[in-house]
Amino acid sequence: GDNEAAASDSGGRKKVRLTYGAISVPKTRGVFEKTLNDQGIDVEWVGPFPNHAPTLQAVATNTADFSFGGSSTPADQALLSGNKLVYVAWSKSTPRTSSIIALPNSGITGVKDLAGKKVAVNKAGLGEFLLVAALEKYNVPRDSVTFTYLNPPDAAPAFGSGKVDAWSIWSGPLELAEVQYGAKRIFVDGDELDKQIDFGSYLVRDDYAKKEADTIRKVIAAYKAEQDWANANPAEAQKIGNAVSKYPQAVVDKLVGENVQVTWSLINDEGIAQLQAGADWLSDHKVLSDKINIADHAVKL
Amino acid sequence: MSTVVASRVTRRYGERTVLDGLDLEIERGEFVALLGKSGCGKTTLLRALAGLDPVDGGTLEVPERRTVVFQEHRLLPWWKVWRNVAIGLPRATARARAQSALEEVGLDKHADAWPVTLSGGEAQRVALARALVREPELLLLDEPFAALDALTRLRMHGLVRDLTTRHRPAVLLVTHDVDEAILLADRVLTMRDGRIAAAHEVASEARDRGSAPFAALRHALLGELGVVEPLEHA
Amino acid sequence: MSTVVASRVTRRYGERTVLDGLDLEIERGEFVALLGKSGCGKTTLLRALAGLDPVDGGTLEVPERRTVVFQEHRLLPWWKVWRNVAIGLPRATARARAQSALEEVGLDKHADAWPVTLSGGEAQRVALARALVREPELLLLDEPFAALDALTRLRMHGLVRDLTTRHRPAVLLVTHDVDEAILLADRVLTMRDGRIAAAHEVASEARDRGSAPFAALRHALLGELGVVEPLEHA
Amino acid sequence: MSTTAIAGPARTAEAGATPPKKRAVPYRTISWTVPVLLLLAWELASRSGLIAANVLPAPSSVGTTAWHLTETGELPHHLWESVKRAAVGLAIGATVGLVLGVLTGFSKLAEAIIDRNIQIIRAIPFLAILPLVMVWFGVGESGRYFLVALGTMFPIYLNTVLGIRQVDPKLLEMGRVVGLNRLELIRAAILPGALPSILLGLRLALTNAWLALVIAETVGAPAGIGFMATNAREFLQTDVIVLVIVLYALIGLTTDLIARALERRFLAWHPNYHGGKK
Amino acid sequence: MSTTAIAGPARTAEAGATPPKKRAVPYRTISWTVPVLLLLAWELASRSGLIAANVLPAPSSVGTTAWHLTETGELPHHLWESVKRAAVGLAIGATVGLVLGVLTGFSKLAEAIIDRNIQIIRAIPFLAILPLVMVWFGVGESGRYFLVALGTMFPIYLNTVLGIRQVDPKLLEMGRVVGLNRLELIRAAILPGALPSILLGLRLALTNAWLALVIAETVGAPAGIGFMATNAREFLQTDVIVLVIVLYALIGLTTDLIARALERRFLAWHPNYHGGKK
Ligand SMILES: Nc1ncnc2c1ncn2[C@@H]1O[C@H](COP(=O)(O)OP(=O)(O)OP(=O)(O)O)[C@@H](O)[C@H]1O
Ligand SMILES: Nc1ncnc2c1ncn2[C@@H]1O[C@H](COP(=O)(O)OP(=O)(O)OP(=O)(O)O)[C@@H](O)[C@H]1O
Ligand SMILES: [Mg+2]
Ligand SMILES: [Mg+2]
Repeated sequence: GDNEAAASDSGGRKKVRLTYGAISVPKTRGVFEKTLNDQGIDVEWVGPFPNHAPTLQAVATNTADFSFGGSSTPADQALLSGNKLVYVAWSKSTPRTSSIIALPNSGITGVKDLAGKKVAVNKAGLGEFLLVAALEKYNVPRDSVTFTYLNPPDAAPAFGSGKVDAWSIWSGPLELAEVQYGAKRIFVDGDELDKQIDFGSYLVRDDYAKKEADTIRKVIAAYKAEQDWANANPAEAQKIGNAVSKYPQAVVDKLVGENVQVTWSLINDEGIAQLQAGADWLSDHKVLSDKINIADHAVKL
Repeated sequence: MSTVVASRVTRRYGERTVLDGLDLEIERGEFVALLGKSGCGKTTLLRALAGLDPVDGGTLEVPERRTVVFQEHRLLPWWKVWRNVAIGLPRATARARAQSALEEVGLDKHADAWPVTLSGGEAQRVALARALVREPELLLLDEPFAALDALTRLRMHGLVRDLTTRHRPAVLLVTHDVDEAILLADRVLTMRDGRIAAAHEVASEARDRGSAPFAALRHALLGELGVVEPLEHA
Repeated sequence: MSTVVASRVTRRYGERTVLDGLDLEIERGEFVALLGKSGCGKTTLLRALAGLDPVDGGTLEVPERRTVVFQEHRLLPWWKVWRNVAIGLPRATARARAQSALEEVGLDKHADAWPVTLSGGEAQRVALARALVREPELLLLDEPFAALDALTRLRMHGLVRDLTTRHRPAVLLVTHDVDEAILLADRVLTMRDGRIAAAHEVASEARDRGSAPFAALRHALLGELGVVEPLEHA
Repeated sequence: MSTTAIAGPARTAEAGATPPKKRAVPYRTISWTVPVLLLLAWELASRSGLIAANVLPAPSSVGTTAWHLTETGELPHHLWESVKRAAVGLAIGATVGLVLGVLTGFSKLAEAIIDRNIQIIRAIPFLAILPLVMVWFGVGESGRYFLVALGTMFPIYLNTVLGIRQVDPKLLEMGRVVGLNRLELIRAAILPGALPSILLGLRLALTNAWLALVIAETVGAPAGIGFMATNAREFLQTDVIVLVIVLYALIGLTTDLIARALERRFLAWHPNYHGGKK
Repeated sequence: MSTTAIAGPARTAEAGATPPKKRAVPYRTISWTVPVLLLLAWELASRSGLIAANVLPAPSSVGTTAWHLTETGELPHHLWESVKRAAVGLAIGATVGLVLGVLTGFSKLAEAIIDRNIQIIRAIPFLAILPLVMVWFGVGESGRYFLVALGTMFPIYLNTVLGIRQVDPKLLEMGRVVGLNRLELIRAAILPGALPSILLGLRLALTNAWLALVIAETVGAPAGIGFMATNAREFLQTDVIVLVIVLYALIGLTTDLIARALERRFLAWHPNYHGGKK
């Protein structure tokens, strides 16, 4: 590729182009950048991006070097579509708070009550998987429930104004809905399911992975350090995020109180196995268009 | 009692007063010709009578059913000639009436032509046909024969005269042709300084081009319009 | 050698042949008037000479510098009157030349008016001024005086005659006024069936309205146009 | 000073069998040549590897994808859903736009009441009001119809007003003096005069309809080519992304052909559209 | 048959000091009344609890939000970024649209080469080509300029072509016979004649510019009101969502005022725009 120029500066310094989302603790705190600078790596921030898919595209088309640590599902599909990307890091989180929620006066108290109702989910994302898994677990036929595909920004008003009966959603909007609309959790991922389906992930171009293994290791280590800091200082981390999200204090308190721990690691055997299990579930449920072998698309560094 | 009564009509454009306390009456069935210099306000008066422009002062009484032949033909370019003539007529008889009106102006062959394909004089005749096919109580004609050759013009004169004797509308004809005014009108007016400057009843003897009264009236009118012409050959 | 040579010019619209092997020559400085029935093809010929329409057959030779006064005024509504006259003139002198041309047609006061505010005759005069301010080798006039009153018309005649004696362009004037044709032209043509049907040289004695040659030529021309008029009073 | 220059456009050397009036440019040939050439160039560039497949797949491979999706019935299904939505929304939007446009163009009072509000509202991008649409209409079809109607109404409104403004006031006067009532006047003088402009409004509206659908179909729609596009974007399925773009291009082409046919039909009288001399 | 009916419009009973020519409708008053009333109604509905604040906050609370964001400098920053992008993109798009439009309107050959391609390309919604834009331009400003230019170019192109088509061919002939060259003809007859239509194209283009920005600023833009809107949507900040909508409305209002001023300036001659009698 022609990314030599982008990857290395004069004087042996490297440059990495990192994508970021609207909320980015590493970018905001500045520690991350300094750490890398000290190791001879300059950081160029590209973004912000609303979700994982466009960052994958930015990486695939060599306008950035790292995707932004987002959901593994679009990554799997992008790989199936022939993009030359590889997994270099993955994360798991505990507790898994993603939930299906309903309004208190909706008469829905459990998954079984969803039959005949409209549920908002994000298409082919965490929300949809959770709903599918929940229905399976409680033996509710899938076609008795109307899957209403809505991205979180559109789902919230629809849910709040009663245009949909329930909402399958992750942390953040979840707590906000609880505070604003008084929503109740009727199915919580970590409590009810034994497996994680969707993981956090970093991907790079495969040629980049071959040539810049060292840089990648340093970048991922820096990311991991940031995450460890956030795990240890949930209140401060939330504060950084909230400068952008501007959630009411009650929501922030709730988020801090949940104390979600996210663990990043470079791709390892466990990562491959977990990602594979998640991908298999997705393929079995026709979310992914085909079977995928994660090991072929992962680089252990 | 007159069909058209305009009294002390005033019309200003900015500083300029184009109609300045003008008085005019036209009886039912009367044919009045209006002469005047270019820009003296003939069209302005006609438009006021047609109810197209407001006036700045004075009163106007005109019948409901008026028709105007404008100085330009004003045919709808997107309608064929016959539909332009038939515009606003009841559907059932529209085509037939339009066709016969077109025949009268010598354009029956052009009934299905687009207006853009007409020559200047043809378009003017279509506009005339459009006005004549209705039966107005007041017919306002703004130089309807200007673009016509001598022969066609004579035929159109005959046509208008026929119609007016049949339906007896009040007619106001603006023209620049003094002969035409004398030959067609019962009364010839000249306009100046925003008013009717002079009025001449046309005696029936004066309708003969070769006659002395014709020559005299012609001379008088040309004089009022500022043209001095030798009278000797009359 | 002639400035304008048209030979065997043919022009068809669909089935209809409007110009049918027409021949015409005009010399430098010659003033030719063209008479003919409404719709006989005068404008079509003029447009062909102006180079605006192609012909279906025959050859045309015309000078490069031509100007046309169309049957309609064709003023640009978005330009004030004086700019309409000055259109295409070199900037430096444009305003002054336009102003003096407008003065000649009696409209210097309207120099800064919008064209929509002009009366029919005023617009026609502006169009005339626009043509005269240029100094063409061929001047094509399509009924330029039709909307003018008698006095204004006489003044415009004088103007055109002045210009033609000064710059000696070839002139082709389409008109419906037989008197006008005789008084202005060196040669009067009548058109019929898509050709020049007759040509009359105008002797200088015939330019006097009261004279016998005038009356005779007038009678002849009206006859060619199909109008039979008593000759006795001449 | 040359006395007998031969004027360019008037020169006709003994015109014989073929009159020189015929249009010199074979319009159709040229106008189809360019798109076809572009397509060929694209295919060649792809095959030769000049363009990487994951950046822009070759037309032939897009064709294959299209064929696959047609066989499974997926593509026709999506297309049909979108066409249905576009048609319904457009019908509503065009009607509202036309009626409001005629009112505004016709009456000063109506203009005073309507126009400024429309100018304000139309500045708001659909995307920005998506959450509100959700609240007002829920997630059914009606919200999508609303968005399409909203997107199509404005160009039609604006172009109708423009068209009416440009109708020659002399013709309106003529209509009044021959005694037409308002409705007849609209039918005889205003709509035909405004038609070129209204047809353009329709063209612009159609584009907006598809754009509105791309946005509307990200919300709660289980089908449609906007939905297909969003999905493909989400999953980086370059061939489907490009297929969708090609679909839009084809839709544009069809629209253009239809619009041209309408123009030929309704503007036969117009010298600048087809034929006519003066 | 009544001989002396008094015609409605012509009746003028001894008009005195105030001539009856004056416009009956106080246009300005009415045209501002409606938006202001709507605003008041909204505020009242919100205060009275008819509309829940988390669905649609009151204008006053939106005002407060706006004030806050202005104090922190956030709002001016976003606005400035977007305005800059809109201006640059529009300048490019308008120029291209105008030039291509003039070519197409003027020459059959140019039309044959250009028109169909544009009709095809303009049917493709921006949103659908966002991925390609990223491929072509990366995530920098240039891609955003491109999207805005793309969105603005088409209405200007189409309306320019329409405007030129509607220029009276008689005036073009006149231009030719007084010896204007092509450029003079464009300046004297074509552009002024096409101007109402071109100005409308500009109005439509401005809307498209903002829409294009909403879309362009969802990807990789660290500022801009589209970015602000996306963020607000993402984090369900209803007051900011509504603030952004209000901002767009104000932009629409300003645009309309500017467009009207331009029309007043350039279309003074046009009887249907301002004054004029016949
Ligand atoms: N584009 C066209 N298509 C078909 N017929 C046409 C077209 N243009 C003109 N004609 C016809 O050709 C004939 C000659 O038209 P032309 O304008 O030359 O007449 P003219 O002699 O100037 O008449 P006028 O004195 O009334 O102006 C007319 O009958 C007219 O209807
Ligand atoms: N809207 C207007 N604004 C300003 N002046 C106007 C307007 N309309 C007409 N005029 C002026 O009023 C005068 C009278 O115009 P009008 O059209 O009545 O003349 P006319 O007698 O019909 O002349 P013609 O015989 O040339 O047609 C003219 O000098 C004209 O310039
Ligand atoms: Mg007049
Ligand atoms: Mg003619």
